[in-house]
Amino acid sequence: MEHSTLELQGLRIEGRAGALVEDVDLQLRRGQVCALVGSSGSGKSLTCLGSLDLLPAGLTRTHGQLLLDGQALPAAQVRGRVASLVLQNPRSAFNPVRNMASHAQETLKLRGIGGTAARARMAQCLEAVGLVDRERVLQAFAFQLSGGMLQRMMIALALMAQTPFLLADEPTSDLDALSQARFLDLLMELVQQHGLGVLLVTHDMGVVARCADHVAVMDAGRIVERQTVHGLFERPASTASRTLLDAHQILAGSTP
Amino acid sequence: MSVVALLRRPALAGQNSLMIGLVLVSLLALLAVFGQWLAPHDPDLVDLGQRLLPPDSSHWLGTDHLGRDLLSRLIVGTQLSLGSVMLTLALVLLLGLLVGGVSGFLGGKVDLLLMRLCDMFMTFPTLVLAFFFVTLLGTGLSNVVIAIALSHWAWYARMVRGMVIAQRGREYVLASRLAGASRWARLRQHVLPNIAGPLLVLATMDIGHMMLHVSGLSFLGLGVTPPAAEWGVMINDAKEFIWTHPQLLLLPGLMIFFSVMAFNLLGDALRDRLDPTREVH
Amino acid sequence: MLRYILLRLVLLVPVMLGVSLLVFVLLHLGSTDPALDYLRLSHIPPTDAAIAEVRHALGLDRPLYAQYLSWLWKALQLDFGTSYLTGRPVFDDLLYYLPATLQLGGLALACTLLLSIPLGLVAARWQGRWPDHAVRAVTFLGVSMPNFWLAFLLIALFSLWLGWLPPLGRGGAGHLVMPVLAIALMSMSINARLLRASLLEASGQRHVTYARARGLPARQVWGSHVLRNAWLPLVTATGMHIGELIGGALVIETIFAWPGVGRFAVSAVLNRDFPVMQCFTLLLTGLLMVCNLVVDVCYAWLDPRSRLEGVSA
Amino acid sequence: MQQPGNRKRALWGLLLLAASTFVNAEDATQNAPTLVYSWPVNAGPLDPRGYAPNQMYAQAMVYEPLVRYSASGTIEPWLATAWQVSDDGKVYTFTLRDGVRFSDGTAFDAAAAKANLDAVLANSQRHRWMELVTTLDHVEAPDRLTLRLVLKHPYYPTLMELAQVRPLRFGSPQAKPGEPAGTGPWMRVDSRLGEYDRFARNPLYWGPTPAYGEVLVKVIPDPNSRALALQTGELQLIQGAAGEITASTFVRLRDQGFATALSAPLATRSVAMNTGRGATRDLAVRQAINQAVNKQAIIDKILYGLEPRADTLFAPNMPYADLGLEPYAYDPALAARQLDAAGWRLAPGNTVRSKGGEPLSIELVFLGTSALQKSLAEVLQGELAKAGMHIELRAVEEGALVRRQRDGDFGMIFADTWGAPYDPHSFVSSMRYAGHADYMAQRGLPIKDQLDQRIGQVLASTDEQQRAEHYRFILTTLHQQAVYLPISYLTAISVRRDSVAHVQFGSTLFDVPFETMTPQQEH
Repeated sequence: MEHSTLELQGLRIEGRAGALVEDVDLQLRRGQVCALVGSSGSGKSLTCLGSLDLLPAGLTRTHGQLLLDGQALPAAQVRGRVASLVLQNPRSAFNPVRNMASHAQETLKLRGIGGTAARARMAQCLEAVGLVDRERVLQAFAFQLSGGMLQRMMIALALMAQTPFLLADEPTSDLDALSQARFLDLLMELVQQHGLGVLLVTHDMGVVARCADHVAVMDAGRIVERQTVHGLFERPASTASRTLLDAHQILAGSTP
Repeated sequence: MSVVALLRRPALAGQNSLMIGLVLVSLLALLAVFGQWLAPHDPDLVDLGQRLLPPDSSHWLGTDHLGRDLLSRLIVGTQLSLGSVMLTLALVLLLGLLVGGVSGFLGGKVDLLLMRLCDMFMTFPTLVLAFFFVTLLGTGLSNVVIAIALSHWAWYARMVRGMVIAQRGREYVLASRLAGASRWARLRQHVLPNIAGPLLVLATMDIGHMMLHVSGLSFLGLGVTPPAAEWGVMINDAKEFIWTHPQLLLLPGLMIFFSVMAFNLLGDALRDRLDPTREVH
Repeated sequence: MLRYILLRLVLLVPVMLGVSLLVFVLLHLGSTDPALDYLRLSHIPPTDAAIAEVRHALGLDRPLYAQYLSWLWKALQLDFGTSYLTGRPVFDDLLYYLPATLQLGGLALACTLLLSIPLGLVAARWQGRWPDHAVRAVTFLGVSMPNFWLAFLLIALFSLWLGWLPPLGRGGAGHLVMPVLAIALMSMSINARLLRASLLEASGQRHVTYARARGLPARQVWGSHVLRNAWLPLVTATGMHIGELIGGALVIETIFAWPGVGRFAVSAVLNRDFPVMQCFTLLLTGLLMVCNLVVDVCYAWLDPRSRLEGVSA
Repeated sequence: MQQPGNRKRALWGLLLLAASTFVNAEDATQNAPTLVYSWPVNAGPLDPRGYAPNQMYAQAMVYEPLVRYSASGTIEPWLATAWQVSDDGKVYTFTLRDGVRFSDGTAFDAAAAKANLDAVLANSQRHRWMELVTTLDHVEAPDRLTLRLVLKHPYYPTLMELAQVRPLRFGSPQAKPGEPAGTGPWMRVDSRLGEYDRFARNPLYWGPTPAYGEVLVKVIPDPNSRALALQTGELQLIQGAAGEITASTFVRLRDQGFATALSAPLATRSVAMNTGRGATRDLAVRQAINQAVNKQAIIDKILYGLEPRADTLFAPNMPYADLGLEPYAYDPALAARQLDAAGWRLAPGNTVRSKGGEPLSIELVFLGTSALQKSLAEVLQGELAKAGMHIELRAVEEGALVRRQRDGDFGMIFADTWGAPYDPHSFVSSMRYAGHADYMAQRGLPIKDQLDQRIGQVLASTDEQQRAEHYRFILTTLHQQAVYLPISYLTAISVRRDSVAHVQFGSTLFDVPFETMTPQQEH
C-alpha cells in the first residue's frame, strides 16, 4: 500500500462570468470512500473533473494542486496513472465507433501491457467486475450494452489501469435500482479488498449513507461542511446538509 | 443542466463574432426591407450617357453597362437576392429535415425508399432541372427558386439522416424512449438540437452557393425578369466586362461574401449557444 | 452487408426507370418542339411544311407512349437512339465524352478533399485564433466567388500574364490545373467548414473527456477518438460533392474548351436534343447512385451503429 | 520481353500517361504553315447537301458552287465559266470549267453535276425551303461540259440561290461514306470530336494554291475564352458574324494593337412589331416607337460604333434596296405629339399612356442567353418609358424565341434579317408564309394580301426594271407602315495576330476565305 493519500488543495475554477468553484480542499485515503454531496449546480461535478483538469473549453482551472502523499504532481501524470474516472451516463462515455476491446487495449498499452498479457489482464478485470460473458462484451459497442454493464466496464478499465484512486461522478444516478445496488456492492468490495481510495460525487444521500466514510457538503461552489457520515446524519451543521437530509428522509429514511 | 450554467457557458465562437454576425444580418435585413427608399437613384433608370462611369460624387460606386447607378442596384438587389435565397433555404431545410429525419429515425424500408428518392433528385444538375421548369412555367425568379430547392434538398436530407443515425445511439434518446415519449416528441426534443451544428454550417455556406446558382442560371435568361436588380443576374451581366470594368462583378460578389459571412458568424454563435453536448454535468 | 449492397444495386433499375419516365414526360410537356431547334440550327425558315417534315424524320409525330416504349425497348439493348442534331448514336458520343469529365470531376474531388481536410483540421485545431479566421475568410471567398470568374482570373494570371499554363483545351497535366481548381473551390470551401464543425462537435463529446481521463496522450485522443467520429458527416458530404462537381464541370468545360460530357449536355439542353438529354440524365443517375452506394458502404463500415443496428441505409 | 531494368521506367511512363491521359502533339512539321482558327462546334460530317450538324463555314471550304456571289454583290463565274438564260427565263444553260477534279480524283463534269442536283430534287421535302428547288423541273447533261436547268416558271434569283453554301453545291458522286470530297481548295484530313477539325490543301485544286498548308479549326465555345486564346497565341484569327467575340472585347483587342477589320453591312438587326395584336396595331404607335428610340446612342454605347445605324429594313448596299427612303429621325417630342394626336393620352400623375382604358403596354420578347439582346431590350425599355410607353421584357431561350416568332406570340420581338445572299429575295419571299416573325408581324396590315401578291410577282419577273419597281413598292410600304424598328446593320468582325496577312471577308455571313490569306513573320 505504497500510496496512502491523494490531496486536492485550493481548487478554483473560473468561467467567463466569474468563479464557479472557490478554494476547495479534499483528501482521499486508500481503502476509504469520501463522498462529495450537494444539490445539482453546486459545482461538485466541476470539482471532480477540474481536479483532473478535464474542463471543457471556456472554463479554466486558475488554482489547484494535487498532492500524492504530500508530494505535488501535475494533473497530466495523475490522470489514468494515479486516479481513474467513472462518469455519469456511461453510454456517451464510450467512443461509439470503437468496441470495448479497443478501449481496453488502449488503456493497457499505456501501462506497457500488450499481447497475451493484455488479454489475460482483460479477462481477469472483467471477471472482477462481474462481466461474465467476456467475449461478447469485448466485441460489443457501447450501444449494444446496458447502462449497468457499461458502468462496470468503466470500473474494469480503472482496474486495468491499476490506479490506487477512483473519482466517481454520480455513477449511479442513471441506473435502475437493481444495477445501482450491484454497482455499489462492487465498489465497496474493491475498496475493502484492493484498498481503492474513492471520491464519490452524488446528490443521493442513500448512497452516502450506504458507502461513505466521511462526507464533504458543497453549496454554490464552496465546501460548507466536512463531517464523518454518522456526524452528518445526526448533527447536520450547514443549511445545505439539512435540506439534503430532509429530502432524503421523505424519500427513503435510511441512516448509516 | 441549470439555466444559469447554459447562459454562463462560454460562447466558443467568441462573443464578438456573435456581435458582428448580428450587426451584419440586421444591416442586410434593413437593406432588404427599405431598399427602395435607401437607394440614392432609381435602380432601373437607363442612361447610356452615364455608362460605365467610375465612382464619383453622384454615383458613389459608379454605373453599370447601361448607365444605371450600381449602389442603388446593389441595395435594391438585396431584397430579391436574399429573399430568394432565404425562401430556397427554408424550402430546402424543411424538406431535408422532414425526409432526412423520418428516414434516419424509422430506418428499414422507409429509409431505403426515401433515400432512393433522394438519389433521384440529387442526380438532376440544377441546370437541367431549371431548364425543365422554365419550359413548363416560364422564366422568373420563382421558378429558379423551385429548381434550386429541388436539386439541393437531397443534400440536407442525407446529412440529416446521417446525423440522426449517429444521434440515435445517444443514451438520452434511449432513456426517453423508456420514458415512453412519442417518436415525434423524441425526434424534436433530443435529436434535432444535436444536429443543428453541421446543418447550420451547411445552410449558411449554401447561401453563397445558391446565389451563384441564380447567377449561373441567368446566363440561360432564367433569372429575375429584367430590368429588376438581383446580385446573381448582375454578376452574369458583368461577365462581358471582366477585363475592362472588374468592379461590375466585384461589387455583387462582395455583397454575397458579406451575406455568407454574416449568416455564418450568426450560425456559428447560435450553434454554440444551442449545442447541449458541450454542457457540464 | 453483401445482401444490402445487392439490394441497392437491384434498386438501381426501378429508380433509373423512374428517372427516364420523369425526364421523358418533363421534356415532352415542355412548350417548344425540338424540330424548331433543328431548323434554327440548320438556318432553314421554320415553315409548317418544314416542321412537319422534320418532326416526321425525327419520329416526333408518333404518339407519346409509342415514342417512350420504343425508346425504352431500344434502351434495354443499350441503343439510346441518335441525336436529333448530329444524327450520331447518342450512347457512343456520351461514352466518348465521359472520360474527359470523369478525369476533371475525379481530380476536382481529390483536390476538394486534399485541400479541405487540412484546412478543416487547422481551423478546428486552432479554433478562435488567427488560423481559424484565415480559413474562414478563404472559405467565405470560395463560396461567394462564381466559378467562371475564378476561371478567368486563373487564365489571366497563369497563361496571359505568366504564360506558364495553356489557357484552354485538353492535353497534358498543364491543361488540368486551372479547370480542376475552378471547379473544386466551391466544394472545397463547404467541405472545410463542414469538417471544422463536425471536428468541434466531436471534440466536445463526453467520450473524449473520458479518453483524456484515462491518461491517453493528446495525439492519440485526437487521432483515434475525435477524427474517427468527425469523418462521418464528411463521408456523406463527399457523396453530395460528386453531384455538385459534375454541375460545376458544365460551366468550366465551356470556358476551358474541355471536350467533356458536361458541355455536350448543356448544348443538348439548349437545343432540346431529347435523346441526348434522356441518356445523359440516365447515365448521371446511374453514376451518382453508384457513388452514393459507395458512400453509404463506407459510412456503414466506419459507423458500426448503422451496420449492426440493422439500419439498412 | 521486358528487361527488369526498365520495368520501373515503363511503370513510371504508365503513371504519367494516366495522369495526363494523352498529349495531342501538334504536328507542325508541315513545310507550309498552319492557320489556326476556331469555331464553337465541330464541322460535322461535311455532307454537301447536309444541314445541322454540318457547319456552313466548312461546307464553303470544301464544296464549290456553279457561280459565286462576289463581295460587291455581283455574280461571277466559278465552276461554270459561262451561262445563257432562255428568253422565257425558264431554261439556264451552263458551260462547265474543264479539267476540274474532286479531291478523290473523280472528274467534275456535267454528269457529276447532274447527279448532285438530282439528289437535291429527290429529297425536295427537306430542301423545299429554297424557292429554286420547288421551281426547278429537271436537270439535263447534253454533253460532258454542258449543264441545263429547266424551271417550271421564271425565277430571277436562280443564280443567287445557286451561289449559296447549300444545298446546290457539288460533292464527288464516288465519295466513300465518311470521306467527303469536293472540288474546293481544302479537304478535311483529321477531326477529333469536341477538340478540332484539321483541313489541308486539296492537291488537285483547279484554282490558285492557297498560301497556307493547313487550317486547324479548334472547338472553342466561349467567346471570352476565344479572345484569350487569340491573346496567348493559341489562335491566329477570329472572324465571322455569329458573335465570335463581344463588341467590347473587339474594341479592347483593337486598342491593344491587334489588327482588326469590319465588313460591309451583311444583315439587319431589327425588332419586328406585331401589327395584328395589342397597342402596336396602331400605326401612330409604331411610328412613335421608331422616333422615340435614340439609335445613335445605342450604336455608340452598346455596339461601340461597330455596326452602322439602320434606318431602313435592308442596307442600301443590298440589291434593289438603295431607294433613298426617308428615315424616322430621333424626335421624342414629335413621337409624343403623334401619340397624343392618336388618342394615347398621358393622364396626369401616372407614367403610362392609355387610350380608351387600354394602357400603352407592349411585351418585348428577347433572347435571354444573348447578353447583347438583353442590353438592347433594357435600353429600349428605358427609352420608350420616357415617351410614356410601358415595355414588358420577356427573356426566353432560342427554342421558345422561334416558337413565339412562328405563333405571333409577341408585341415586339427581335428578328434579324437573314443576311447576304438570302437578303432581300429569300427573306422577302418568306414573308408570305406562316411560320415567320415577318408574316406574323405584317398580318395586321390592311394591304397584306396585296403585298404578298407583289412579292410573288417580283420573284417571277424577268424584267430588271419591273422587278425594281415591285421591290420599291414592297420596301416603301413596309417602311411607311413602320412594321419594323431597324436598329443597326450587322457586320462581320475580324481580329488577327500579325502572323496572318491578306485577310478578307467572305461574300456571305457564313464563309471565311482562308485560301486568300498568307502567313507572315510576327514582329
